[in-house]
Amino acid sequence: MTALDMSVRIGSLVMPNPLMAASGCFGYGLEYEDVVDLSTLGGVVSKGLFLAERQGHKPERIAETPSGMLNAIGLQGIGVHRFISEKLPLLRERKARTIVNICGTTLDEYVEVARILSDAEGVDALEINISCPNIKEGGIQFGCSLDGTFSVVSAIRKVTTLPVIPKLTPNVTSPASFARAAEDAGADAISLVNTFLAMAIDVEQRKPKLSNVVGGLSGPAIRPIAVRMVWECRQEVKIPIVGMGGIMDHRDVLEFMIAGANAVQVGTANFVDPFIWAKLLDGLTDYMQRHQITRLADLVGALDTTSPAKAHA
Amino acid sequence: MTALDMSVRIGSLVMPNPLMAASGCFGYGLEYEDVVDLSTLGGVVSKGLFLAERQGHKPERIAETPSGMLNAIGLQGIGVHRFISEKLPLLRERKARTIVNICGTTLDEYVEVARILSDAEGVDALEINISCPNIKEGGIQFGCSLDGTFSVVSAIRKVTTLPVIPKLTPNVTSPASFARAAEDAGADAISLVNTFLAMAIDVEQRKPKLSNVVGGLSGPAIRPIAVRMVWECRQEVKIPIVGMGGIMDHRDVLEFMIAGANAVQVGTANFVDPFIWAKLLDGLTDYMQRHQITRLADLVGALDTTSPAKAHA
Amino acid sequence: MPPVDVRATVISNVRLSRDYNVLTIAAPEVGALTEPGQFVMLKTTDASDPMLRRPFSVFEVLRDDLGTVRAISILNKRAGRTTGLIYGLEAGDPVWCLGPLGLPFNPPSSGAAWMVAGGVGLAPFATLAEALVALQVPTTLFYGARTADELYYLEFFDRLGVTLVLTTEDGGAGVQGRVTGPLEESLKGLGGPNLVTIYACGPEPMLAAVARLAERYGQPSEVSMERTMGCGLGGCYSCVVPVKHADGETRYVRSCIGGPVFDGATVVWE
Amino acid sequence: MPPVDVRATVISNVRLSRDYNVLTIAAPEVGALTEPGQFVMLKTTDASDPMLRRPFSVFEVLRDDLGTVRAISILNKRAGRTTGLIYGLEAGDPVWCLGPLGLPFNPPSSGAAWMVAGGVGLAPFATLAEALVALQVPTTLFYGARTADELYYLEFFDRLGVTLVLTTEDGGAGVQGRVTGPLEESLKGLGGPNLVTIYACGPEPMLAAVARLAERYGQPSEVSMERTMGCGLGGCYSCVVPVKHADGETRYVRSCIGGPVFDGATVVWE
Ligand SMILES: Cc1cc2nc3c(=O)[nH]c(=O)nc-3n(C[C@H](O)[C@H](O)[C@H](O)COP(=O)(O)OP(=O)(O)OC[C@H]3O[C@@H](n4cnc5c(N)ncnc54)[C@H](O)[C@@H]3O)c2cc1C
Ligand SMILES: Cc1cc2nc3c(=O)[nH]c(=O)nc-3n(C[C@H](O)[C@H](O)[C@H](O)COP(=O)(O)OP(=O)(O)OC[C@H]3O[C@@H](n4cnc5c(N)ncnc54)[C@H](O)[C@@H]3O)c2cc1C
Ligand SMILES: Cc1cc2nc3c(=O)[nH]c(=O)nc-3n(C[C@H](O)[C@H](O)[C@H](O)COP(=O)(O)O)c2cc1C
Ligand SMILES: Cc1cc2nc3c(=O)[nH]c(=O)nc-3n(C[C@H](O)[C@H](O)[C@H](O)COP(=O)(O)O)c2cc1C
Ligand code: FES
Ligand code: FES
Repeated sequence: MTALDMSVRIGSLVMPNPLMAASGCFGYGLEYEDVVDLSTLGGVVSKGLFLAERQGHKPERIAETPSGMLNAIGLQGIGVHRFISEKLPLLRERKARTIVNICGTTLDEYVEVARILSDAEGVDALEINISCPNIKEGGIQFGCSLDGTFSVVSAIRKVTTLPVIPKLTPNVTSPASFARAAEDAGADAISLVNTFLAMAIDVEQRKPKLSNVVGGLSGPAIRPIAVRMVWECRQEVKIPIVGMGGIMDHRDVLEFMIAGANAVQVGTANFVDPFIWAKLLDGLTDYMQRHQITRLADLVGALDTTSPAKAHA
Repeated sequence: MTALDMSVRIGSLVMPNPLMAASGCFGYGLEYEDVVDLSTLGGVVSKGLFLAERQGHKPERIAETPSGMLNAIGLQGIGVHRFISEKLPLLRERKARTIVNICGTTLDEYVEVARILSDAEGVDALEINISCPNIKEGGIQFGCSLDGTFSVVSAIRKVTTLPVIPKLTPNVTSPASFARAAEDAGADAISLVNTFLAMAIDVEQRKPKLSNVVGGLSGPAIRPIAVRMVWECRQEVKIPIVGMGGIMDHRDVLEFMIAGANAVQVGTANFVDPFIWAKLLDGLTDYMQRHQITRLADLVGALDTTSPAKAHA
Repeated sequence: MPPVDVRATVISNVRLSRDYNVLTIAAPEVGALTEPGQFVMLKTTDASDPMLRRPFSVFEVLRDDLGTVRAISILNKRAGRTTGLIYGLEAGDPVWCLGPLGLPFNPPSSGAAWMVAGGVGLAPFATLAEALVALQVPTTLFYGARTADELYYLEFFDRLGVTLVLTTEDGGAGVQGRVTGPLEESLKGLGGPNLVTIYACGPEPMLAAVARLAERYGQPSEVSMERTMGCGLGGCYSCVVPVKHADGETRYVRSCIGGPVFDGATVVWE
Repeated sequence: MPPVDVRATVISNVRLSRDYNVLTIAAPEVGALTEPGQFVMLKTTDASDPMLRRPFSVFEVLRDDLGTVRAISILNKRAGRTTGLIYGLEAGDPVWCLGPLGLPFNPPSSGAAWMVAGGVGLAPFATLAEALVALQVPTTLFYGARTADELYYLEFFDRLGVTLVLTTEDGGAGVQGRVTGPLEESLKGLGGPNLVTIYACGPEPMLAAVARLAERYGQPSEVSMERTMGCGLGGCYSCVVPVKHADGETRYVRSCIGGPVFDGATVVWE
């Protein structure tokens, strides 16, 4: 059997496989070094970072919902400087491809954080979080406006040669139009989806389950919507798409890729099973062998819409 | 114990309880007369009706997803004339409060269908479906534009004295702005949410699971998003809100009401358990007794956001 | 009769092969009402993943010595999630069972009955055979499977006095090939039209072939159609079959309430 | 040591009352690595509803006659969905068990050990008591519950030589009232600071009271905090506890990796 090629390229970032750990779901990566060899992942996306340290929201910060979970962590984080001094050297040692998820409350903060990270050694790409639904100042005002998206991405584009990957919100009428704005602004790829703005109520106490009242819905519940958005964006832009939302096994990875994603991120599933990574790789390998596919990239956008799948084949 | 009052009023429509069968999930009501006394429901919302008969999409029309399902039925239906002659008399006999879900491909068709139904005997309210994600001509062009929503609702308002309840789509950035447009146009209430545009792929066959490629996601998966939208709309409008999306038990009914819904609809859950109605009523009764609530309406919008619920009380 | 919903307990689960099993559940309320060809909607969990019920023919209605219905059984074939879960059930596990649902087979309009089963399509024929035998209708079962191992319950039908015509794709038992082969041979041998009523259940290409053969040889046929079903009660419109109506128009009919048994001559095969 | 994930089989499930049960599962790989105070993340289904695992202290590490670890047990109290499912498990059912996780209790820094348990907060103390007894540390268990029926495993601790001080809210056994009552009495009787190490597990108000008492009487304390946990490995930041740091600042610390055991003097009680 010929060697199986699962590689993905996003600008200067070359990954051996399309499996990335999603931001906010994998700490700073190092938390997981005991359970998975970080170098075997396509990439590790850090928790969202502002310029300064942040404490985040009070508990309760998560709540489980049917096939999903709400979170309103509020971007607790160590800030970009401590990240560079404390985490980056260790991530380099472990040969992790490190994508930093960056946040800002102002355009200037985004640019500043991007600039600082571009000067640091060991950052492989920047994911621009303009889509966190949980904090008012978390860039969502950029992510929900086409002009805002365009201006953040083009401002960051000017100060870095790193791959720039804006992460889009699903909480808009047409994510594809945001994909277009991002591509026009010079993005190397787009990530989607961030979480869906949602809430849950404890009816006995008549209070919200989250201290922040609303939070972001992730997990398999959202997968069918996320896949649809990836598919729509695939028709709209040419740049790579990093798809995510509820991936729980290798079939879900393939679903996103066939819909049009070049790479994927796994978030919530990692909580359920931190040993998922090897299983995903095995599943992809098996699929490629069974279907005699040597380049996984050939599957990207390969959906055949001429007829539906046979239900009872 | 004092008598428990669960009644809800929407214009001239008075319902003994807030539990309505959601459109498209209960046939024309009569399919269920063997399993539930239709007069015990708050109301029965008919399957979406155009002026003429429609065949709908080819199978596959549904696909299951985690805690949810996709549907692209394509509004198969008997048309408004056959509905009036074949179904309405029987619904009247069974003392069902009948809300007709109406569709149109043009503004004129909506108005025409509304006018015809207003002249028929036994229609208690009109639910205006401007949010079906499954057919291109299904009014979603009205439901995704504030002007479109305003003009459909005000045009129908002019030709009927029946309660007018536009049904909003969740596939927009701000459902609350559509709620406002509907209220401004003279709606008596709003229904939300219709299904989320979504898709699923059979990765072995690399084909969509639905013949229509995309479909609408319903079921408990969407509930946290739907509750959030009801809560946002409650801040925006004064008219009654009919909330729905993934209600599976009486706690979910209460969740929607506490978020701001005056009544609710149950769709997908009815497929899982057609005997759900008595269980919902029992659950509400028990809750009211335990919490010493005599008027269920007092719970509407009663969410206390000053602090989150205690997780481990 | 209105259907009932029972939280039934698994009495036994006999695995016939790596894919097939017979699940017996204590749902006498359902069994007592069931007519041959009707189905139930099953669910193995009250959680929401998996969420929807799945349709299954009632395979056996099991009675005690006094004739009182005690249980029903399901002939299950693993195809996906719920059928996989059903395969794995153990005695004592709960199963949610809604039924009976759908239109049953009609009594034969002619002197003899031929049942045609492909694979798990055997399921509705155990109860139908009993009913036909009780009516003293001479009954034949044409039964095809991939291999000899996958031909089940032969003794059951034999004991009832049903004539068995078996086929396997690999020739391991009976005639090699598809079940429609011997069926056509037998049809050829008939003296004229309307002599046998043909009942068929199995994969759709088989049903289409059987219905066409029946038409060609002038015999009435009833086919039990398999469709993805969301509700089983006519609520969702997921399960439609295109049916030619008396006015010449083809319309989609919900197979859960307008079927699953259809007049083979009216189905529009795709 | 890195945690492991085991699809373990239920060996037994002993229901102690309408709400409490002891679940024994064949997860020797986890048990062999566990230190007192560590926890596991459990799940009873591989479906996605319910989806997330839930944290449980390892109650017992069970060995065979040769001392080889064969199983672990969990003292479970029904509080919601997963704890309800765990209560209902039967022998043979699967449980997904990830662990051991978190920081264990530290050995006592003083001559004696006092364990303070409220309700299901007893869970981490079976293994801790064994370790303390092995270290020949004089050990007392202050144990409070609502009623006498809900005081479990007294014989187990008795047999180990642990001194028992019991309280019940209704006075049905031991001292009537909260467990902090006799604890304070005993603290008053101590000759000076740093004579006992206090270990506490139970509802947060109890932990806060114990930590304050320990501080007032100059004794070190370790508290095991209960938080909603999404992952158990530091990935999600759901489980934070506000902790006063050496620099005087209060920061949120993830209790799954920076706890669940904390120095009682550093926790900022809300
Ligand atoms: C009236 C009736 C009676 C029946 N009686 C029996 C019986 O007695 N015994 C029996 O074993 N079966 C019977 N069936 C078939 C049975 O209902 C199906 O096999 C079952 O629903 C499959 O459910 P599942 O959850 O196991 O599979 P699923 O996970 O739902 O999928 C089954 C297979 O179909 C594919 N699939 C499912 N949905 C789609 C889709 N939308 N698009 C593409 N592929 C899809 C899956 O990939 C998989 O291969 C009957 C069906 C009907 C309608
Ligand atoms: C380190 C550690 C060790 C533990 N050890 C044990 C042990 O040994 N034995 C034991 O029985 N328990 C133990 N627990 C507690 C146990 O983890 C919880 O009881 C369990 O997670 C509850 O899960 P559930 O699915 O049953 O309940 P859920 O359905 O998740 O809910 C539990 C209760 O809390 C409420 N609730 C849940 N989330 C929220 C929220 N966000 N807002 C408001 N209310 C909420 C629910 O309404 C319900 O009353 C431990 C916890 C920790 C952190
Ligand atoms: C607990 C939690 C924290 C998250 N934090 C971030 C974050 O800091 N930055 C970000 O861009 N996305 C964040 N996300 C969103 C995820 O990266 C991902 O987009 C989303 O969860 C959907 O993927 P999933 O369903 O696989 O989890 C977070 C998600 C969760 C569940
Ligand atoms: C099979 C199916 C058919 C539907 N048909 C209609 C329809 O004709 N008109 C309409 O307004 N909504 C229709 N809906 C949407 C439901 O009325 C409801 O808004 C949605 O399913 C969310 O509620 P649920 O999660 O309780 O099902 C349909 C939903 C399903 C699942
Ligand atoms: S299965 Fe729902 S209408 Fe037939
Ligand atoms: S439980 Fe996820 S960080 Fe602690």
